[in-house]
Amino acid sequence: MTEALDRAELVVRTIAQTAVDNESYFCELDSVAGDGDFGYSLARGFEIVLSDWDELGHTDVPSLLKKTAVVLSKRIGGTSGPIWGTAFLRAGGSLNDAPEPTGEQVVAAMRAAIEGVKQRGNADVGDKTLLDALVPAVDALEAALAQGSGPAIRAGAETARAAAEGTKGMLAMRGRASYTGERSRDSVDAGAMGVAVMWEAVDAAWKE
Amino acid sequence: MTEALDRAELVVRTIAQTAVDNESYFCELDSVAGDGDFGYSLARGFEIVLSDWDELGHTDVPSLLKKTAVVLSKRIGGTSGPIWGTAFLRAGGSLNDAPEPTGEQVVAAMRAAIEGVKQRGNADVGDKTLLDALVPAVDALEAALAQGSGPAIRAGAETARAAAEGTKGMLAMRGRASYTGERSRDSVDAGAMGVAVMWEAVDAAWKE
Amino acid sequence: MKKFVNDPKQFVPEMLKGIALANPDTLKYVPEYNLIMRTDAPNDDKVSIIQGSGSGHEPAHVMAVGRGMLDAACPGDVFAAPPSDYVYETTKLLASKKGVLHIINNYTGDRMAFDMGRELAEAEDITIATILVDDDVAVKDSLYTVGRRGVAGNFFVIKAVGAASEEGASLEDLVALGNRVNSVTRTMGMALTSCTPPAKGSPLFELGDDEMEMGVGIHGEPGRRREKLASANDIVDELLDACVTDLPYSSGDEVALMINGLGGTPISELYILYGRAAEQLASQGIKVTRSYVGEYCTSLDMAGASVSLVKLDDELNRLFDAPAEVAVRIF
Amino acid sequence: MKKFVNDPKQFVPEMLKGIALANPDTLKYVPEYNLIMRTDAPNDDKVSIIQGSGSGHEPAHVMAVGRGMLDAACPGDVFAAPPSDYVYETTKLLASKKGVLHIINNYTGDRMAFDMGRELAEAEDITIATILVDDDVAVKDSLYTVGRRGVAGNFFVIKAVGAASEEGASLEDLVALGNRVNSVTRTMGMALTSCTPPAKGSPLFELGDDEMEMGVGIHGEPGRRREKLASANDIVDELLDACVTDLPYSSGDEVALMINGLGGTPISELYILYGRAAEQLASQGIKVTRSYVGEYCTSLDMAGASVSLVKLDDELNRLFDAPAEVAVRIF
Ligand SMILES: Nc1ncnc2c1ncn2[C@@H]1O[C@H](COP(=O)(O)OP(=O)(O)O)[C@@H](O)[C@H]1O
Ligand SMILES: Nc1ncnc2c1ncn2[C@@H]1O[C@H](COP(=O)(O)OP(=O)(O)O)[C@@H](O)[C@H]1O
Ligand SMILES: [Mg+2]
Ligand SMILES: [Mg+2]
Ligand SMILES: [Mg+2]
Ligand SMILES: [Mg+2]
Repeated sequence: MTEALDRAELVVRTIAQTAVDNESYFCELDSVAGDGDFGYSLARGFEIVLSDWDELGHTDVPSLLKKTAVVLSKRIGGTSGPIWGTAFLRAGGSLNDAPEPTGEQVVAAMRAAIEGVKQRGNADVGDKTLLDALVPAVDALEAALAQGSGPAIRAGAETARAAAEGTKGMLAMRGRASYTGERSRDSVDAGAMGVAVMWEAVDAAWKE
Repeated sequence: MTEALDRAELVVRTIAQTAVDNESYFCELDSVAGDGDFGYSLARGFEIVLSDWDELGHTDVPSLLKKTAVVLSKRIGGTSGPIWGTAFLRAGGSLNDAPEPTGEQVVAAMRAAIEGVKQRGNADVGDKTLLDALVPAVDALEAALAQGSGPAIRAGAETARAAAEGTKGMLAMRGRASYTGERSRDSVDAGAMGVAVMWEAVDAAWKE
Repeated sequence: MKKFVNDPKQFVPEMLKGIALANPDTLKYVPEYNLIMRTDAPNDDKVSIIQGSGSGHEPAHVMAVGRGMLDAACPGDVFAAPPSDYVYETTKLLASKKGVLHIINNYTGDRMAFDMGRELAEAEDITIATILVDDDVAVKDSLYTVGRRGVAGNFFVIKAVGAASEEGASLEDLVALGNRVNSVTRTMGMALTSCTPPAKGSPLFELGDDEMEMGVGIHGEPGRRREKLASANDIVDELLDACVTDLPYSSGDEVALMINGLGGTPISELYILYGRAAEQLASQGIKVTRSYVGEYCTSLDMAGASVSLVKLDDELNRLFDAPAEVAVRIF
Repeated sequence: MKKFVNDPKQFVPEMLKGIALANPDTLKYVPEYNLIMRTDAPNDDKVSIIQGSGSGHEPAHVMAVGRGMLDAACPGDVFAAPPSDYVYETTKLLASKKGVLHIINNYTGDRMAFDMGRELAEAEDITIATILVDDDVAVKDSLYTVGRRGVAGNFFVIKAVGAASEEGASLEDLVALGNRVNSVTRTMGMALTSCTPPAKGSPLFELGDDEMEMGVGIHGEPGRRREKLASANDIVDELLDACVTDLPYSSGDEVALMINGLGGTPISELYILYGRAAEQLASQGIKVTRSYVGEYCTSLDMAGASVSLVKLDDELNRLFDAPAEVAVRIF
């Protein structure tokens, strides 16, 4: 097994385990202005990623990401299925020619994921979605790449957390929360906080 | 107006006013093992007794009681309509030939009412119904008649209260409370307590 | 109290007005006697069928008025039998040469109101017969009560005699038929929550978050036993078993199965109960050939359900198949 | 949580199994894709009509499958759009030479799932068209949202295109018809209580005893405004007014009026709302010629209601009159 695949597996597994472990917390976040199922939906998809782990084509990084995408879009309903499925699919596709990606290529893969999410959901930064944590976190990761993978991931995690908390006060323009109008300002976005928690878990699990 | 009619009016009005004033208390009593509508049902009938007071045929005691009976059985639903309507009707009928009743005749009228209730509801003393307050109270009234109307009514009121409280612990054999089986023992019977409260009100209003 | 209500005292009249407004061609509301009747009743070629009882059980019984079902319903206030006077007036309005049939759920108040109303109406030469429905197996020891209660199974009695009355059956035949349906029908119910009568404004009884009441009637009165909340499967197994063993129903029988919601339980949950009940019956060789899942006889907003079984035969199948036009419109 | 539930994760599959068991001749449950379909579908002489969306809205949409209505429904989990894969598989199973029609309530998750499912199915040469339902006037400022939501009015779209599809209408004509029904339909809803998703086990939001939410959707999400609890009349006046002034409906119009219960509200209360709404419309010269009172599109056990209006014409009257055989059995 290559070191790249090893690390990709660590990241995917950590994300999946975090989704399963935080099922009720993520549901609570989605209850304030949404319909309370964000954690449930994610957990139903990612628990299959864990249980079917051995069948996820661990030949190289792109195929691992794409197989994960298929599980997610097959098994997650709601808004999150298409969004998260698209993100993993685009990231995997972007690495087709880079099975041993450099830091720059990882950043490019994450930008591809972001573009996919924007298209799929017709959303952008500022609409109060997970993009509001993911986009600044990837920027921070990129800016810190020169310091090595560990510090770069830590920078992403810290930015994601701050950005997720900053969604409180924003007006939701997409998803169910948008129907509550001004009242949506009172809470953080569930998806954004989900991204922050996952990123922190990856940071904690990472070994340079 | 005769003194007898005067006093009958006082009794009927006091009973009616007590039913209206205790609507929610009587409902609460009926909620424990019954369906919570005893106070509501009584109040809907007796409030018409009060509002239509002038039309109740105040020519003599029997016609006052019988007209009251008609209002009650026309307007009260549930078990209480037939029970209370029958009681007033039989009491009135028993006084047909005694428009100026003696104490003995009043007792006879109340016994006629009791017989009517027993027939109508196929119930008897010991079944945990209003009979368990009414029957001993009439006995006490009769026993104290020699002391004059005031003390006799007071004796009836005191007995009714004690008997009503004594229904706690009894097993309900009639009415909705009977369906709860052994659990019916935990509460006093709503109808019995209603009789006691009314009797006390009459006692308080009575002037010898 | 979380209810759509204006004046609690007008709860029933306003509801009846709404029902009549929604069905102007077929139903008439008579405010004086708080009744709903078919616009084309009475009909001297058909026995008139009347059901009364407290309100709060909707669609029973005011929404069961229509061709092939009831000719009129005279509800009382919430959970209170109608005053006997209303029974009398309803019977007079519906008087038919073929007679009038009173269908009564076996509760003290209802029986007394109908007894008195019948007496008054018979004095005016109206021919009246009575069917008492008492399908509730929760009432075990009928020595200590007025006997079993009439609950959701009552719909099967109405449906059968309603259909037969449209075919011109005599009053006598209808009584025999109704009693026969009642004799092969069993029901048992339970509550997950209490209910809130509009006039009371608060729940009739308190039930802990992890408790349930087994063997409730339909008037919000508590049941026979309070128990720890159980799974859907365990609950329906107990309700079903109480019905099956009571008649008893046995292998080879064809039955109608009704899962009746008590007012606050969504239909999704009722189908979960249905699925389990159907499988359990199949495993005992009892064949469900007719199913009824929904709200038939409720207790206001109570969360809970009852299970009813009816043993079928050719005549009952024919009558249950006959058209019924009632005020519960679907697409 | 006071619910009939075994394993919350099995809530939807167990419900679907129950529905199919209760309607063995007409409905089939396909567990692999969580779908309910007509046993006689697909039919190459008829466009196949599919509706998906989250569960928890029953009878929408799984109990609206049947002749004259939907050919299949592919529900997701409670309040979650189906995974796109299920949309794809359902579309393949229902593929007809005349094409497949997707009816989507306008929610982000549903749109994305159907977009992806449609792409996958079109790659296999299935002809597909889409109708978006967005009847909810509570969503005022569609600039800041994905647009109006699709709620209870969706039943009228299904009923009309379902009836027309039985007559052999083309896919193109059905799309035009469905869009036309949607364009003359308006709905506004409100909640007296929150609802409790089985997997969450507690209410989605807290609402004080004297509060209500105006302008809720059907997923238990809060509405636009929280207000002091009002009388039945005041509530229905506001809901109705929001609908009437939006299209607007005006004097001389003939309309269908639907009072839809959200799951925990008894039908007695819905008729109180109906009576008031019918009178208010009459006073404005708007004529109610069709009425629908009951549960059509719910939010689990939420107490609350929505009001829908549809402007009628001869074609719609004919289509709404056509028979519909759905899994909501009454007597
Ligand atoms: N149009 C969109 N584009 C991208 N992300 C979105 C969009 N709409 C919602 N989201 C994200 O999805 C999260 C909610 O996910 P989920 O609960 O699965 O959706 P729902 O229940 O609304 O279908 C939100 O907190 C937000 O971060
Ligand atoms: N068969 C009966 N005979 C006499 N009194 C009865 C009988 N059944 C019930 N009662 C009395 O009526 C009271 C309940 O009255 P009410 O609430 O109006 O009746 P329900 O709601 O059961 O129809 C009981 O507390 C009891 O005192
Ligand atoms: Mg959500
Ligand atoms: Mg009572
Ligand atoms: Mg009562
Ligand atoms: Mg959702």
